[in-house]
Amino acid sequence: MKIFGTFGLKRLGAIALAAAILGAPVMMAHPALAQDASSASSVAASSAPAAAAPAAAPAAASNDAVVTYPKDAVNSGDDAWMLTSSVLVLMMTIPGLALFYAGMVRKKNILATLAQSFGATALITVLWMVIGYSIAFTGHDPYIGDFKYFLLAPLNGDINIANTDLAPTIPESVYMFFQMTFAIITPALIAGALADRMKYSAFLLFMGAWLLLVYCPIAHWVWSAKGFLGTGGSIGALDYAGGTVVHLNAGTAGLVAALMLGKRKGLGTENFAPHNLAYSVIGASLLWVGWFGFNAGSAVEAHDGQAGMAAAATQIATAAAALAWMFVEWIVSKKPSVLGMISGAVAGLVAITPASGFVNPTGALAIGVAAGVVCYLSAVHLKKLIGYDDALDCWGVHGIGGALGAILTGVFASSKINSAGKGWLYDGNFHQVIAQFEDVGIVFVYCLVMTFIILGVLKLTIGIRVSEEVEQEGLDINLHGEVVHG
Amino acid sequence: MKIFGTFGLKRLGAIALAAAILGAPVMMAHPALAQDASSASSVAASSAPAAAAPAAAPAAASNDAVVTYPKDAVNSGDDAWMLTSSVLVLMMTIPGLALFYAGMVRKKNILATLAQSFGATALITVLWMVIGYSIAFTGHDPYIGDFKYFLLAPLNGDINIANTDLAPTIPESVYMFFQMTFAIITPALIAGALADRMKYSAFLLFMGAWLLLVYCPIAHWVWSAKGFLGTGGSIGALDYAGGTVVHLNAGTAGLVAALMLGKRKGLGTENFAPHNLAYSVIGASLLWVGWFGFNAGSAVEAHDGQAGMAAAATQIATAAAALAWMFVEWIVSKKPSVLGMISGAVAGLVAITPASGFVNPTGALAIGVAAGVVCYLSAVHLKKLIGYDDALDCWGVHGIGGALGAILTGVFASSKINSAGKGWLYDGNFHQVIAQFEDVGIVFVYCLVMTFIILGVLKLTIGIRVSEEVEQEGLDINLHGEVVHG
Amino acid sequence: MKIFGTFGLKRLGAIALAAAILGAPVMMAHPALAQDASSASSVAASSAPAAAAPAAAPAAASNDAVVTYPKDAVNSGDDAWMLTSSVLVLMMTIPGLALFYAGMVRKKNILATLAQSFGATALITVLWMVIGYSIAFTGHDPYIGDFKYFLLAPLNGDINIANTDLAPTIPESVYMFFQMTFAIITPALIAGALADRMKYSAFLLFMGAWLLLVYCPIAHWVWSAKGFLGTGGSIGALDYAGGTVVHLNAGTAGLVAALMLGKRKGLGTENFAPHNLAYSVIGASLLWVGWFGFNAGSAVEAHDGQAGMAAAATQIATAAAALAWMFVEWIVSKKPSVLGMISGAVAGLVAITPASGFVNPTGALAIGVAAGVVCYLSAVHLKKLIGYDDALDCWGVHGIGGALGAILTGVFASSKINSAGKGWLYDGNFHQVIAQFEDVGIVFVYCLVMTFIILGVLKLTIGIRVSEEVEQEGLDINLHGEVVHG
Amino acid sequence: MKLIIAIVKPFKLDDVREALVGAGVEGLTVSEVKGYGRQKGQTEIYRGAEYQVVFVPKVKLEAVVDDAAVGKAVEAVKAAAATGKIGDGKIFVVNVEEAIRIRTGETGSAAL
Amino acid sequence: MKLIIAIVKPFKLDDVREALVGAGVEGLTVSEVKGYGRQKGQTEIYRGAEYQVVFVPKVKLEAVVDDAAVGKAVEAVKAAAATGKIGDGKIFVVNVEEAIRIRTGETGSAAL
Amino acid sequence: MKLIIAIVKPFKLDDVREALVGAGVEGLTVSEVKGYGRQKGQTEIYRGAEYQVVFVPKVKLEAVVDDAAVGKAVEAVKAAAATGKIGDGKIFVVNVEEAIRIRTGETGSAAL
Ligand SMILES: Nc1ncnc2c1ncn2[C@@H]1O[C@H](COP(=O)(O)OP(=O)(O)O)[C@@H](O)[C@H]1O
Ligand SMILES: Nc1ncnc2c1ncn2[C@@H]1O[C@H](COP(=O)(O)OP(=O)(O)O)[C@@H](O)[C@H]1O
Ligand SMILES: Nc1ncnc2c1ncn2[C@@H]1O[C@H](COP(=O)(O)OP(=O)(O)O)[C@@H](O)[C@H]1O
Repeated sequence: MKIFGTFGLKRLGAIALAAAILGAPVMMAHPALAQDASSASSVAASSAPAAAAPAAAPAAASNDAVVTYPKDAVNSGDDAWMLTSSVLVLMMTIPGLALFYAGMVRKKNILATLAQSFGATALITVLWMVIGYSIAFTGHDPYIGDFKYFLLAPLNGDINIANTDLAPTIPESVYMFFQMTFAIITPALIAGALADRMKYSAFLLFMGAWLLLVYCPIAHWVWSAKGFLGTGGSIGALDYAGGTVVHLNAGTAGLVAALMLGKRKGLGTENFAPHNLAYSVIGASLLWVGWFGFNAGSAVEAHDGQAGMAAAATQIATAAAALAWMFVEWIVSKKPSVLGMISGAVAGLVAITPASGFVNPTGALAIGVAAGVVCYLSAVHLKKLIGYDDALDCWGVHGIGGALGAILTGVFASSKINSAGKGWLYDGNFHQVIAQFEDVGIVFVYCLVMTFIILGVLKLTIGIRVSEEVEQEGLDINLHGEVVHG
Repeated sequence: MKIFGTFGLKRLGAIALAAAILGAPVMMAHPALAQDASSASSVAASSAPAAAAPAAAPAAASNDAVVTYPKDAVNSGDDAWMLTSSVLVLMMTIPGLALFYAGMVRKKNILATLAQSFGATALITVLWMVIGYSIAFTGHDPYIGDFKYFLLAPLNGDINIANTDLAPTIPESVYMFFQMTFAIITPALIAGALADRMKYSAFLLFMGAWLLLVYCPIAHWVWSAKGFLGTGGSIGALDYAGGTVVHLNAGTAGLVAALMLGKRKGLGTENFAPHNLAYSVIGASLLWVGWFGFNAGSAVEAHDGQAGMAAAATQIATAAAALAWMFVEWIVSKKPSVLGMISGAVAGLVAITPASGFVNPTGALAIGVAAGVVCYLSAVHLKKLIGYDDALDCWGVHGIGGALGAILTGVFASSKINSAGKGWLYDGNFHQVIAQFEDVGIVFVYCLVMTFIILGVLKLTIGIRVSEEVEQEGLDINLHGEVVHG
Repeated sequence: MKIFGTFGLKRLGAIALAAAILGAPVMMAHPALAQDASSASSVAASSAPAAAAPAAAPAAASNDAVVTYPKDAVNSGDDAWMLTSSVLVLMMTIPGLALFYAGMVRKKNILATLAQSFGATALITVLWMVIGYSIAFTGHDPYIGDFKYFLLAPLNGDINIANTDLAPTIPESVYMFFQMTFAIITPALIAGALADRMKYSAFLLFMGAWLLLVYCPIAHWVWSAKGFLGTGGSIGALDYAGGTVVHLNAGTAGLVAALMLGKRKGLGTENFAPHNLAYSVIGASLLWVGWFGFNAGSAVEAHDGQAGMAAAATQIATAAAALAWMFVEWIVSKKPSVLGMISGAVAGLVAITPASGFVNPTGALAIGVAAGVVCYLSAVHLKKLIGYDDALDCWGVHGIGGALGAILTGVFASSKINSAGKGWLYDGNFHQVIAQFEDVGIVFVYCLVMTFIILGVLKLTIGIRVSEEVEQEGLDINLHGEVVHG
Repeated sequence: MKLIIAIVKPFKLDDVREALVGAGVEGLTVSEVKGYGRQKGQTEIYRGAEYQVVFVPKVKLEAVVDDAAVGKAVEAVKAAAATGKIGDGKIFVVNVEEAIRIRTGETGSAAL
Repeated sequence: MKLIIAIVKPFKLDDVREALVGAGVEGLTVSEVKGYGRQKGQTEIYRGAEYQVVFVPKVKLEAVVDDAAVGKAVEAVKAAAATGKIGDGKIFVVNVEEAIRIRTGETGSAAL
Repeated sequence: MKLIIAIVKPFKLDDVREALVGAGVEGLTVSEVKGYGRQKGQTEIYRGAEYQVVFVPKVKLEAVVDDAAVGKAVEAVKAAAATGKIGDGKIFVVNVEEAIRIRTGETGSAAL
């Protein structure tokens, strides 16, 4: 079997890592266990019949008051929207992201690029169900979730329970699924940095390890009820839909991966022009369309104006960024490229992600323009200057755009839009900007170190890069035994 | 006009068949008429003003109790989800299935393959509106629906009536539309077996006849209020979203069609490699995305945890099957092909379809793994062994996968997930497994016989296969006068 | 910078026009101001706490009674459906329309065609946010909206306000977004008429000017609370989802643009066969799928049978039109082309648009058949006869289809489906047919004149057509610096 | 040495290749081409406009063979490519002055 | 017999074909090729990286004609393909020793 | 004048072009072709069916050069295209009787 190299020693290393992937949560169990008493009781509370629960449908909540819903009180409209949002976010990865990336590579690597998004989707789904959701979104420990949801066990007994901390008005199955789609796209984004040269076996192991060792902890820190980085924790950073958790995180991992893999053979001398940008336009469009599940879905309900305002902010920032990138490029390079327009749109989507539930339309416009200009500079000029080979600009767009958006969230957040978010400009709360910087810094450093370790282990054991010949001939035929004839 | 052959006799046969398609319901009217008294009264009841109907919005239903809604009490969240679901299932056929299949054929047949999905969508929509819905989803006869909904007449008078038996909280227009999208994709799936060689005129007649003579009766048997195969009938089989009604049914028809059409010219000697698997990846991704309308939509509501749990089960099984197929192929053939991954995903979607509303996450995982392995063996090895030319594996994936899923539903159904489904493993109800086998057997045999008759009549009259020259030159230019230049 | 021509004079003209685009609303301010008193008070009313507002969730409304919702009473199901609808309509433009058109051009113009849809989406989003929504959908003046919503200012203060006139049960952010997606696709449709030969700078300026000077006023006339053409105004025309506002409007503009640009070089002598109809099939399929957001979304709620019936009518008419075009072509040209099927589907979607909320299933079927036949004749035969070069049949399908649908709405509207629409056939109200003709005439003439003026100014200043060499070599490499290699 | 150029119907490619190999030819090079001749192309129709496709898809095989092998090779192509229908294609023979195998530097017949 | 090889601009293909037919040529074969010469290719830009496309799309026509017809055919191509701008292309003439029509077995001029 | 036909591995295209230009060749024409020879193609697998891809992707360069320049040009191609592995390709030399530059009407060496 070719999957795990050929030497006993290397195989050993790989098996160790595979074990680590599945074992990671076990290792994390110790600190988590300390929290068990409290979190267990909260789960118990949520599954106990809510005595005084009103039988009527929930009244529309004002966006200030925290409404407690009884366990069976699924709000059908909230449920409908969150199911739809989950499906939209899944569509962002397959086929959205898959096509966005596949259109930019050379013909011989199209299928391998599609296989990365598709394979990651399958693998992460299973890992998420086994343990990912449990360590990311349950419990009240500030650093890591607990183990109660191993194999999603609590859902076996009652389909109507809710994650009362985070999503009280929808079934927990839906919230778990919604968050799963985030967990899928985040590692999948990294593929943009390692295009055209990574072994598929190493890629899958990397995806799995990174999910459990990097994504899950960070998601817990920022989004769980008492996570230390988020609004329920000591730092109090705002990240509506994942500017740091998703985009800065994936971007940073991409940067590390690009550096550790090295440049693609022929870069600078051969023609690396995208084979079929039509695919990339389809992909970018589906990313845009699906992103409403991402941002407006992060309201986790549809019974007040939160989701709608997040949707409006998303649309405005995205369009502004697409125009900004296009016009800057038009002026600098004399032509508005299609790749520029769609990259600008993605940059806008990325930057508005952390801000979407906190800013008003004008704030969204400003963030969009900033994202278009800054990401253009980073993806086109900074990369050239420094010289790493972030093939499809995972760092340049997601890393830079995510950090930019996170910081600007501190600037533009308005408590009139969301009482949980008081920003600098409208509410005079400069402290929020500092919290955002802390969030960015911590996520960046943690991700950098951990990604380096994971890829380092893989490099020393099974190797992460294909042979020169395989790279030359193309990944499609060599890794997957297929080619695109069209 | 070339549509209907050239000989008077053949033309006659074709006209007879066309007449049969539209006449079929009329012929069925006799037994149905016997049921008119009772079904008429039930319709009357559903349109009569429900006297004691509470004016308030419906309370969230526990998943055990059967709640009766007054006729006007559309639950807006349920309605939103079912509209969305219908749209998602439509997207599965166009462009999902169309691309999935079109990517696997040779360049000269791409448009003809797309035309099959698109044309079937249009044709079946009209037939469904004329009579299909009426004979499938109305009335209380165990064997066939009645005629009250010819041209959907009852909807002309009141847009707020509901199908109180099957979908009490949404308008009947939505339920009719939702079921229409199922009726569209089922025959369209058969196209996978007859790729590259069927006449388009024969294809359309086949689609129409099969819809009315095979799909509608079986849908009635399994899903209508008192259908003899389903939970309201004597056999009591479980089929949440169509493991037998949709997939085994289409797969069996595909097997018959593949055998009656014969092998493609050049099979085994010429290169039949898929022209553009990128299209197939887009198609498979949209199938995956749209399938949440299929399975979670089959809850026909969003006011409790049913839809959410079906969605979670679907996602888990699909991912598990994709991984299973991928790893088995990786071990056997040394390379994980992209076609394998996406085929595995589709196999998982198929197999979880009948089970999705009855199993817990672990059950879904088990069904997914089984589907990936079994469908790999059937599509890749069984086919080789036996030697029929099921071009794109309609039988190997949908037939086998549908039957497998139906049977495993009996094994893994848990009454804690759905009180209507007590299975073997969790509830000790072995009887359910037997019921599932009966369901599979009856659907298989009925479909086999009827499909053979329909295609037999077509073969003897207008012919079902294109000439050798047309097959050689390609269907696109010959049947549709167009080619893909790209 | 190449964007704005090379002569000072021309540049001046362009700047003047750009100024006009942004200044247009200012010029319109005068008449609007007269209405300020009344409209201001209405806005005030809508944001004032509705004293007697019941706290409970809204009861399902019968489709006759007009229900007044309190400002905070977002109906979560309505909200979910309208968010979904907005996303679906966005998907119609990108990637739907983009692909539909891109598949029909020659290889050298694929990216430029995609860039038109994508760039228009970005540009119009920003203009709509700045002022478009304000002048189209606010205020009670019959001719033009007011300025209160400049930069969407009212949304800065409260995310839960609603447009009480037009969408009382959802947040105004959602309604603004939903209407934005209509404002995006309408100008984008025009691109079909000017394919293969328009300068990109001129295209963008045209899009912006046309949005503000043509689309916004007409949308206000037909759809705002007291617009003179619509049901709240003196003419009283019915246009459920935009037969005149969207399709006749875009079609007419396309006709003018085709005439003013002149024919493509080589038409009639060179092979203009579509490069890749597979793209067009994907595009048409996504248009079909997304159109449920368009038509069923135009119910602006999901708490009764309106949206569902509109969805059913849409599906039936579309399928009927696809079949009608296919069979007519099959008889006339001996082959059923794939381009014919998908064009028929689009024709059906267009024609049912104004009628979708007013007709019963049988009415929808009739409108579909009419659309398929009439648009086939206009796109294929009328165009040949008259000889304008409406490259991708913007006028032939959208113009003719929109007008046809608008008129047939007057014929088939049934008050049993929607009490607001009494038509000729079912309600004996011939007056409605006349109102429809008036609507068609006024929209046609206004659009014709204004489009002529806008394009005239552009032609005299920066020019609207690329050089012959650029046209010959392809727009992709010349305008955008990229090509499709695939 | 001679260069044999054969223009044949695409679906005959494998047959012709096998026939040439059978006739002792050890290497050849193939291009996809479009042919114009007595055989007429098909008609594409797009929204009423008919496009006569004047060119027909063909494949061109090029094989350089030893002078002595020319007769046998030509016969092999003829036999394998013929269907008897219009459009079967042509064979042209052109003189080749030198042949070199890049890998080894061999020249002449040894290079083939 | 001579093989006339003409490398011309793609959009001139139809003109050149018609001119050749007008000059009595009854068959020809066309390939899509990329040319390198005085005419420079265009520049593609992707995220700041410029790719000088050194090759320019061209079409290659190959027609075997009777010795007597060569002059007329060459003139026809020259006239039809010329735009006067750099990159118009070349015509090469190569000797052909034998021609065979596969369908009939005819050889020499009769095979053309 | 001679027509140099070189069939080489696709990724060597740019090297070979540069080498030829270095050897004084001012123009050339390239086609994508499929080669059959000692080098075996790879295997594609689709749902269990294996397709031996008998043809290997190659590029064909054609350059017409002055008689005097033939040696240098052939050497240039040989040096640039060689990897030492099977499948490096071939060079064939064919006599050309006439060359014409369409733009100017120049003939012979002046046309190259
Ligand atoms: N004089 C010619 N020079 C080059 N190629 C030719 C010539 N004549 C025919 N061909 C090629 O041979 C193919 C077949 O020729 P055609 O005249 O159609 O039929 P047949 O081979 O039966 O005579 C053409 O499509 C063309 O590619
Ligand atoms: N020596 C040559 N051998 C083969 N092909 C050539 C040669 N010189 C030019 N060509 C072909 O002719 C085309 C046109 O040549 P170029 O030098 O660009 O312009 P012009 O034809 O005006 O001299 C080139 O793109 C190339 O395909
Ligand atoms: N006799 C020949 N005639 C034409 N082309 C040939 C001939 N022999 C080889 N070729 C071409 O040269 C390529 C390389 O040849 P091959 O035998 O694989 O390896 P090598 O060049 O190392 O001898 C082939 O793929 C084919 O395109």
